[in-house]
Amino acid sequence: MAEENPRDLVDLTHDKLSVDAVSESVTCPSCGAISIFIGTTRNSFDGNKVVRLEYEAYVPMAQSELRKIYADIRARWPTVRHICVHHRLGVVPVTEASVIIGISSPHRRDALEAVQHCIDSLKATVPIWKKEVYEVAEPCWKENKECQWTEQT
Amino acid sequence: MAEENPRDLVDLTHDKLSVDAVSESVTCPSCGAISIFIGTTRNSFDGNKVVRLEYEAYVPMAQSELRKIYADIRARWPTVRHICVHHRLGVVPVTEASVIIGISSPHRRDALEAVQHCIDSLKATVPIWKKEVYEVAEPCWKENKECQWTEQT
Amino acid sequence: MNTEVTVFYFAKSAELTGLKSETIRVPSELTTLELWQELVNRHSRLSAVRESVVLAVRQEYVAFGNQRVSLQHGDEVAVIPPLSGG
Amino acid sequence: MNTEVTVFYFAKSAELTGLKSETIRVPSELTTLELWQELVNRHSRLSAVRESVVLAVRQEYVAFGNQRVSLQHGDEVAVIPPLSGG
Repeated sequence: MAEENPRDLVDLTHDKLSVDAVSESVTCPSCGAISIFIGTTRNSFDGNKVVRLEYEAYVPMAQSELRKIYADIRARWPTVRHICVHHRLGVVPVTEASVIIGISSPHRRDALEAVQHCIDSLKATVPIWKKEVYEVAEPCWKENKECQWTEQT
Repeated sequence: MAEENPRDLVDLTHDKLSVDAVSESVTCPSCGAISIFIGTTRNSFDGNKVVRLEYEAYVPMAQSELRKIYADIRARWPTVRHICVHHRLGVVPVTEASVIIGISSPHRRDALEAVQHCIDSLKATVPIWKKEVYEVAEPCWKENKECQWTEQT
Repeated sequence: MNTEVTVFYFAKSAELTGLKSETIRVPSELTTLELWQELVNRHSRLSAVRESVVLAVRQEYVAFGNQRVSLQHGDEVAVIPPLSGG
Repeated sequence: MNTEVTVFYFAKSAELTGLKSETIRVPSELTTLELWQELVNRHSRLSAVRESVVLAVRQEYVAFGNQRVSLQHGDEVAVIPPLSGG
């Protein structure tokens, strides 16, 4: 039965992301809870109007770092069933999703906590970069505060 | 601008729920995060195979109790932007969603915490009931452990 | 003085009374415990769930006890078994 | 002994070098700090980000320091600026 095997799903794609697709990919008959996190593009930063974001990734390493996070989640929340991360690359217009994380579990606490841990870890260790392009100011490579080697921390 | 007004959305419906619809209803250009919780129908309980769930609600009171929860969320997490709860009524087949909660905020911590609080509160105070219908055993009215007046606690 | 209210029954309490709702006449001033007794007088099987239900009056929860409620014509009363939404 | 590795540059470091990737010959045994110096020798502008990047060797993070790495033909090396995924 498909239900027996936990799924570890990763997709790094230039296509528009779909919440329904992530939700369906982690649905399972023995789970009562799905928790989903969606990161979207904001329209301003420090008063500068953001026109779009541009994402790039070190794709094979991003995939392997995500799988390390999944292994960590399964060690911390053993009842977690399916895990799925879709991350968009290239240009992401304002209000569209850059990342969608979906996790299912029999009871809700595990899925809720695991999703929070997953986005925190993704920001700290997965080699993906975002350039914010403003209406007026110079484009800027962003730095996650969760990343251990930024100068800003 | 629509963005200026926080939206407090409630839908109690006999129709199949849509994650995309909830996600879109809470999307806003000034928010970087949307957190979503989906409660789905499990296929078994204590070894009994579940065929379907049946939900009923005291609809107007359920709506007003949800709005009390929204007010509480806005007091605790003032940056929360839009809040949406869709709860299905009537028959819900296995693996389909009985409830979808979506909350947006500029930064993710608020949306993530608020969603968790919302589902905890919903289970404790919103007048909705679920009957589990089993393949063999007698149907059973469920009781949320979060509810203060169940005999089971 | 009596008044007419609409009583809603949900979940287990609807199964016990065989009713989703009914309109009844009750004293317009009474305690919540007396209000419950009015309902049990009509539907003795309700007494089985006394320990696991609360009432709602005008869509607000009220606990059983000596707390007095004033009822007006057309008010909603509801029997609320343990919740299981979500 | 030298060996041939592929170096990937991302984000700010790609802007500074003007390259997404290149294949270069480097000593097959060296410290991560010496490896960084090999890259700066080719692209002096990289020195501007010394304090805010780490390296990856064979898709695993390595910190700058006296830690030795053994490189084999075709290995991947990457310059990793502060992350901003999510």
